[in-house]
Amino acid sequence: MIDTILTIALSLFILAIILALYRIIRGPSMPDRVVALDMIGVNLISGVAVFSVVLSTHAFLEVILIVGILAFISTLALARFVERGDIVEHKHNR
Amino acid sequence: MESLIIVLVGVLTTVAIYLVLSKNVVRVILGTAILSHAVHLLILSMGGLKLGTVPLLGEEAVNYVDALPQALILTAIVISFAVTAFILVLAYRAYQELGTDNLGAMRGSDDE
Amino acid sequence: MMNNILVLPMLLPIIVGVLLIFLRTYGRIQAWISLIAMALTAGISGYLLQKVQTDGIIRLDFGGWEPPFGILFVADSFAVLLVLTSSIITAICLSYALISTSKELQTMYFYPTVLFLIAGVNGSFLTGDLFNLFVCFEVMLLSSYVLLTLGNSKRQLREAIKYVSINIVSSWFFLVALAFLYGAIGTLNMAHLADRVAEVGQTPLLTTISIVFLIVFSLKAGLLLYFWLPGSYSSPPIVTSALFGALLTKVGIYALFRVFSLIFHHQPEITHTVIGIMAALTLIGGSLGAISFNDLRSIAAYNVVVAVGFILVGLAIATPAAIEGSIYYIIHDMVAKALLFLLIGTMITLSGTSKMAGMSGLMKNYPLLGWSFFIAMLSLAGIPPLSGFIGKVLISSAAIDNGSYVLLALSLLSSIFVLYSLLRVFKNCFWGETIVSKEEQLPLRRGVLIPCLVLVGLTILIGLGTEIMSPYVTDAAETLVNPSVYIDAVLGKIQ
Amino acid sequence: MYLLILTILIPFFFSALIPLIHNRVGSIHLGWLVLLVPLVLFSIFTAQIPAISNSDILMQTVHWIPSLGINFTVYLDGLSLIMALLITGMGALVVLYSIYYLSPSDSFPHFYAYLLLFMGAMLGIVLSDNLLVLYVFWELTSISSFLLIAFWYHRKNSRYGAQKSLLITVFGGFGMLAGFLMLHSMTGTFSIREIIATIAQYTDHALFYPAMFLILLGAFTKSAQFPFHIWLPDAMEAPTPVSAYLHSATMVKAGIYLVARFTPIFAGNAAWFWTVTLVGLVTLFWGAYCAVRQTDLKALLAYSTISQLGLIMSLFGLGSAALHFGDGEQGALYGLAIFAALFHMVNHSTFKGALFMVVGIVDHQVGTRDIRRLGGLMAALPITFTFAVIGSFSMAGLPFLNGFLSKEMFFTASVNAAGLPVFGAPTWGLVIPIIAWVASVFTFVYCMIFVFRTFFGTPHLKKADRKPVEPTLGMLVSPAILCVFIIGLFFAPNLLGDYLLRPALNGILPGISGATPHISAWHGFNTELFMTLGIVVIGTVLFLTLRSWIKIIRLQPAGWTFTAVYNSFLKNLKKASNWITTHYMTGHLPSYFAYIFMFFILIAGGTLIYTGALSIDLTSDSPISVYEGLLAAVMAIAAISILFAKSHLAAILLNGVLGFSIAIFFVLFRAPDLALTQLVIETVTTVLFLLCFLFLPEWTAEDSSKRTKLRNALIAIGAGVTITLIGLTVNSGKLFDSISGYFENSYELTGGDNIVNAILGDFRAFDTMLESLVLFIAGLGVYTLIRLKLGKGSGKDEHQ
Amino acid sequence: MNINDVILKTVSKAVVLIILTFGIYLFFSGHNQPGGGFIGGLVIASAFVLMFLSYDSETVSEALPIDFKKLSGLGVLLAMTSGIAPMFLGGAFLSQSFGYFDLPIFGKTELATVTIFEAGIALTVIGVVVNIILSISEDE
Amino acid sequence: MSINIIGEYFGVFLILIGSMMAVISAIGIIRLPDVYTRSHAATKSSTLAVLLSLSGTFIYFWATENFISVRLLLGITFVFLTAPVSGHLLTRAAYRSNVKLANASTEDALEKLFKK
Repeated sequence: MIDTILTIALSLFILAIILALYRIIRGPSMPDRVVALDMIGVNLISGVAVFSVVLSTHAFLEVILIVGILAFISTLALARFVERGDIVEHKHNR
Repeated sequence: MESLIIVLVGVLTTVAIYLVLSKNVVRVILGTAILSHAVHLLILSMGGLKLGTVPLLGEEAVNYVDALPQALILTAIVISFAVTAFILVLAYRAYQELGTDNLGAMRGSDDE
Repeated sequence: MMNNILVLPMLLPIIVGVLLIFLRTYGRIQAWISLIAMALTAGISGYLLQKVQTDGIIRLDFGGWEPPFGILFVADSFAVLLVLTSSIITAICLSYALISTSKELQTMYFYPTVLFLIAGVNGSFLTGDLFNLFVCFEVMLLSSYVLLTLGNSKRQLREAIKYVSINIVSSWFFLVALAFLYGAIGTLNMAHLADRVAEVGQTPLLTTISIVFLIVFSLKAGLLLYFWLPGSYSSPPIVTSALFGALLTKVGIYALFRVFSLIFHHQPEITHTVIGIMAALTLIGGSLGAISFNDLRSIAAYNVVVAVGFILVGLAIATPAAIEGSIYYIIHDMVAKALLFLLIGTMITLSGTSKMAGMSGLMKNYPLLGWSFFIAMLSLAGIPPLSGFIGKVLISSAAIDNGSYVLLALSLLSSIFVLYSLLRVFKNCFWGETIVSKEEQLPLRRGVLIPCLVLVGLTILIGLGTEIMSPYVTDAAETLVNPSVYIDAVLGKIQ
Repeated sequence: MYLLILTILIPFFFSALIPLIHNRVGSIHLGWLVLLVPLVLFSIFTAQIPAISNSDILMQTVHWIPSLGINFTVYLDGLSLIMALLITGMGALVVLYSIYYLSPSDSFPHFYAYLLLFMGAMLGIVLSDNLLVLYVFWELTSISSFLLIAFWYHRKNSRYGAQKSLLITVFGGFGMLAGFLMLHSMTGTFSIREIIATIAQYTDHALFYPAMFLILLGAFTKSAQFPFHIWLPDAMEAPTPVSAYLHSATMVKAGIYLVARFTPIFAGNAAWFWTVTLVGLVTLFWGAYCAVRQTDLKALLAYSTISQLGLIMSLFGLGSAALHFGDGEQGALYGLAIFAALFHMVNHSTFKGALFMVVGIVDHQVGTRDIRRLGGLMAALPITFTFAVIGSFSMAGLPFLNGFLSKEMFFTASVNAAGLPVFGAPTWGLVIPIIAWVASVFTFVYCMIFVFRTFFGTPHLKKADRKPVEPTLGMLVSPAILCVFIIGLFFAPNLLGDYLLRPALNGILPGISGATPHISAWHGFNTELFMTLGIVVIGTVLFLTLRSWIKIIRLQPAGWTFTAVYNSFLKNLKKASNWITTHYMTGHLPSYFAYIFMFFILIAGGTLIYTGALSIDLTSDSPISVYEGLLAAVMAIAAISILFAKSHLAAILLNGVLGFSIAIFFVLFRAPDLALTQLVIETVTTVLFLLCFLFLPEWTAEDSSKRTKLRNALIAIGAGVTITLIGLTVNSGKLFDSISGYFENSYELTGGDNIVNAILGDFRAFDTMLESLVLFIAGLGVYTLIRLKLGKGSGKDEHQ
Repeated sequence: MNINDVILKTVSKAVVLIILTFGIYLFFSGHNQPGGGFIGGLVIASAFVLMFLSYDSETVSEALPIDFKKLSGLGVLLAMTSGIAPMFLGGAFLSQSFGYFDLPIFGKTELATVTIFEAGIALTVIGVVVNIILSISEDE
Repeated sequence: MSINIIGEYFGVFLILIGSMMAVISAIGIIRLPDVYTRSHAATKSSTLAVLLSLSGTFIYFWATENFISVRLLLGITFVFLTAPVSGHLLTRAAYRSNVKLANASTEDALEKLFKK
């Protein structure tokens, strides 16, 4: 029972990823794609969490946090890129 | 599962090689990045998949998955990162100096 | 654990290289330190060579982990001979760099990178673990990427993109082959692999995997798949070219010899035939390339290709005499190629162009340079009694014994092409009317020729003193031909 | 006592000494000093004559590479001795002559160093018993000849001639090396003596004939035999003493020597007989024919040398029949040809040496060697004229000169050959005397041209040319000595025959004792005499009518010479190889990749199918869950979408999706460490891509043609399929268990619970260490790439 | 055009702190849990990356006046020293050892020389990643 | 039914809800007309989905193994801390890179502020 639910949940998360992937592929604008990537990252967090439950292991809990951190960093970088192309500013008050 | 992954590796390889064969430097670099993704999966699948638990002894299982490929992949990942970083910078420096990112324009004609 | 000395040919350059990072602004001090380090390395290798003669194959298990579980260095005569030669060559090239390299390069980590390069090369020769070989290759390759681009001229950047891309793909092939091999055999230690392959008798699948390895190492060695070679060898600063020409392809060649004599030697009718065909095509391609250009560096680069084909003929034949010949030839080629590149570099510096048309009559103003080139030319063409002769004789002789007449004919003809290609250079650049008068000539920087003369001395010495080398080379060839010696030394089986 | 070895080493030693001492000695005295070397050596060899003529043999060995059977074994028998005497004797005369010939502006030290180098090498050839050592010296003579031809290397023709001679002789040398190695392969030894002793067992060996032909190739190229003769005329760019010494008296005889030396090994069969004879005869004819139409005296002599070498060569071919018959009357009869060959070899050295020196004097004193401008020098140069007459008439085979004797013996041999009962000679044998006779007519004609065109008639000198006077006495000494020999040998030929030629003959035909050759000038009115008379008559007629028919010969178009073939071969070779090379080495990376992957598909896929390795078995697979399948689909879709991405940012995003998905696969396959690393690396890589995109242009759609795209797609699919198939096959049949079971004891062994980390930090810590080094180097590389910007404005950095 | 990044900068400070803590945790937990020198180093490096993204390279360089090339060099040296040290104690190159000690506060604790090795690796990774990003972003 | 089993089921239930939320927000990201509205779906409902599934996981582990995972809590905090920021930055980036509003939008409130 629990296993079935978890499998369904995992599949749903992946389904969500696929849907977001569609948005990444289609665009049309760059921010659309970044939004979708951000969403994939968020869904990955959930997915890994659920998979930890499936395997009942704690080994992947670090991964959850890492995905969170990195999704944030990459979204930030991408947003910067979309906004002005230069993702790391050279000097302040330029 | 292993077979599925190997087929997936094949698909990734195909895509990557198609990219590598293109004229645009960035496409080539992207292709090499995907190639390394593919080979990491391949190494992992060659060690056998899902035959045991996570290779942490704290898990106290009878049977662990093959840890050696994992260690190898880790090394390979880091190396491919180093190389990717280098070639990326190389590509943009080459663009700065040569004014093109098209490999067709990088043939070089030093000798008659 | 006295065997710890075994790691030094790799470790010493690394440590010194990293330390030099902290001395960045002191160009000359860096040069001297790295020179001393390489001299030390050469000395250690010489000691090792002697030790291998007396004690047999030495191995060092890193971290004390017994093979096949840990990584280990294995020193047999073949590996140590190559380590010794490459260390000496590097030292000589560094002494050339001491005089010729510009300040900018010196402060831009030229010396550390060279040291890392040689560390990778030595590591590749010594390692007894296939995955570690991959990692050593990467150390070497990354350094070569850096060296190739050091200077950032347009040509360098352009060629570097090709070189790096192709090498990334070849490294990828390496990983693919490793994955397959690990999947099939379940181990990474070369001796253990050899043992296991011998146990199942090299199934067709293993032969297929060995072919993938063949592609990998051919890409590195420039065997048939040498597309990256001419461009990249002819664009960086001359010392770099010399190091590349002398060392880089040799590592791939070493790997081919090691893998196809130790692990995959049970199906020679497939693997060695393929190697033979590739070697033949390489000889043809290299020969044609060598005579088709008027650019000195291109000529030299294609000469590298010819040598690769020549050496691999020995592996394709794979009799003890052939292997022995190849080993002689590898050593000879390291010396002679370094010499050739250094001389050509000097010529280019003196005349300001790399085209033959821009040079004439250099003999009059720089006789020593001219004679060095003359000897290098004869040596490369395998004219006796210089160093190239004995290898050529042994390989040809083995080809006859083996009935490989096509390979025999090609390798002898390729020597003619080599001779012709360099003769054109000698004829046009050194002879002829001297364009530049005695007063206008560029002075040869003091000491520039000393490294070249040392190499000239070496090539003569190797030719005349073959007997001194012979026990080492014979031992190396015997170990390659009888892989059980190596396997037993590593896995410690009772014979 | 290593006297013989010393005789070889002394010239080398002095040669090396010259650069060191020449500043102290001065150019003029250098020659006298050098003259000592051949003189001393000559007397040493002369001292050996009594012993050798008693069939003694001297042999000494120094070890060089004993482990490979390559030893420096020196061996002096009759054949070697006669050669050694020629080398040192002629050497002494040439050195003496050159002292006066060279002008002060020439570089004496170079000249003498090369000359001594050559002398040593030549002695090495004739004295070596070991094939490889012989080969070493063989190549050394080529090199010293190369250097001497290009002595005046600022002249274009000198460089051209030097290159030509080196290429051809080294080419032949490599062939010869292969032949030597085949001999070694057959007999297992490099020693000529041992090979001669055992060769009888190997005559049926498959390598016997290839080895023979290859060694003959070496001999023919060195001795300028047809069609390899083309280098010799161009070698005349060398200073005349060199031409006299190397290119007529000694070096070109190395090939003759080789044939003589290998006669006991290979001769006695039809192949050897006909090859050597015919090549010799054709060369004899062709050389004489070409000599007639030369206008340069030296070129005339060069072709005459070719022709004479052909004569000697053909005599060795004819004489080889003796070995077929072995000991006995017939053997002795045909063996005479070899005796004649040896005799003519000596004679040729004397008269050709003299003639070259004459040309040298003419050139030196007048300033030109062009027949069309010379003439009437008899009055101005009476002594030189005398030498010329003696030399030429000897060459033409006129009586009272040594050339007559050997020419007669040559005719005898050719007539004998016509009656040879074996080797198909009954049918074809008549060809031999006919060619010999026709060639001799031409020989007569050019000898006459040499004498009469130079010394009779009226000169057509230009103002620039010097007024001819006799040279200094020193220059006349050497040709005078040679002329004494020319005449002396006619009257006392058997002195030479008994003490030198017969021992040499015994060396060549060891088994044939019946031959007791005796040279005599008068044999009665036999065929040979009538042949000679015919030559004189017809030759005189031809010479007198020269002007009318020479034009016809000269009509031969310039492009129809073998030299033109050689030139166009080299030119087209370069063109063709340039065409080929630039067509596949395009510098176009995509093409290179295409080659590499096609090669991979071909060879790896080929092996997979050819060896029948392909077998796919899915039974041992672990089960697939729905979400795993979906994730794989995500990856496949993302990957394929990258191909169609319109902007590089979109492509990077999709690559990011791939990276994240792989991380999830790592999670699914129980690899947390990998997942963590992959995630971080993926992010950092993406950031790097973004950083670099600032500097890179937006990518445009591929501008490749449809065909290229299709080709690329096929290659990509092919490579992907090959990888997949091999992977599936590996997966289907694991041969061994992995060694990784051992690592599960990591807690006991390393104190770590995390196996992967234990492997990385302990079991395989070395990999990890190097990998951090790789990363470090990459960091340095990125830094230098960005910081080092020499490129702008400093073009010299391109090269240095 | 000045962009107001107050929100980002404020959040970043907190987030960077979290990441650094987490990175150090990962580094030390590597022996028994997922983590280790590489991952720890990478995570710490990604904290730097975040700083670069939220602030600018000059501000960060001023706040952290470290030559990251030398840092990475130090890392390689440290890793190698931990390998060389056993050579002088009669062990093989790269021999690691571990032991259990009763420390006052932590109780029974495992100490392993491999930690030094891993620290070297971590330093290298941090140095290189930051160095690469700094080099590129400072390019004119 | 012990409290553990209830907790277990509760956790799994939360996960299921979370997964549904994820799918719904994914549908939103596909169906909604422009980047600004899609961003709503991505940041708001997705964050909720994560919250639900992470809490579910947390509760599941708590219930079955009595294991309180600090890392999960940290993860939840982290997501909540960063999701709004990244959403904010993204939409701002979108606006400033001149991504058009959907045709259905009635008003661009920032127009006057930015277009100077």
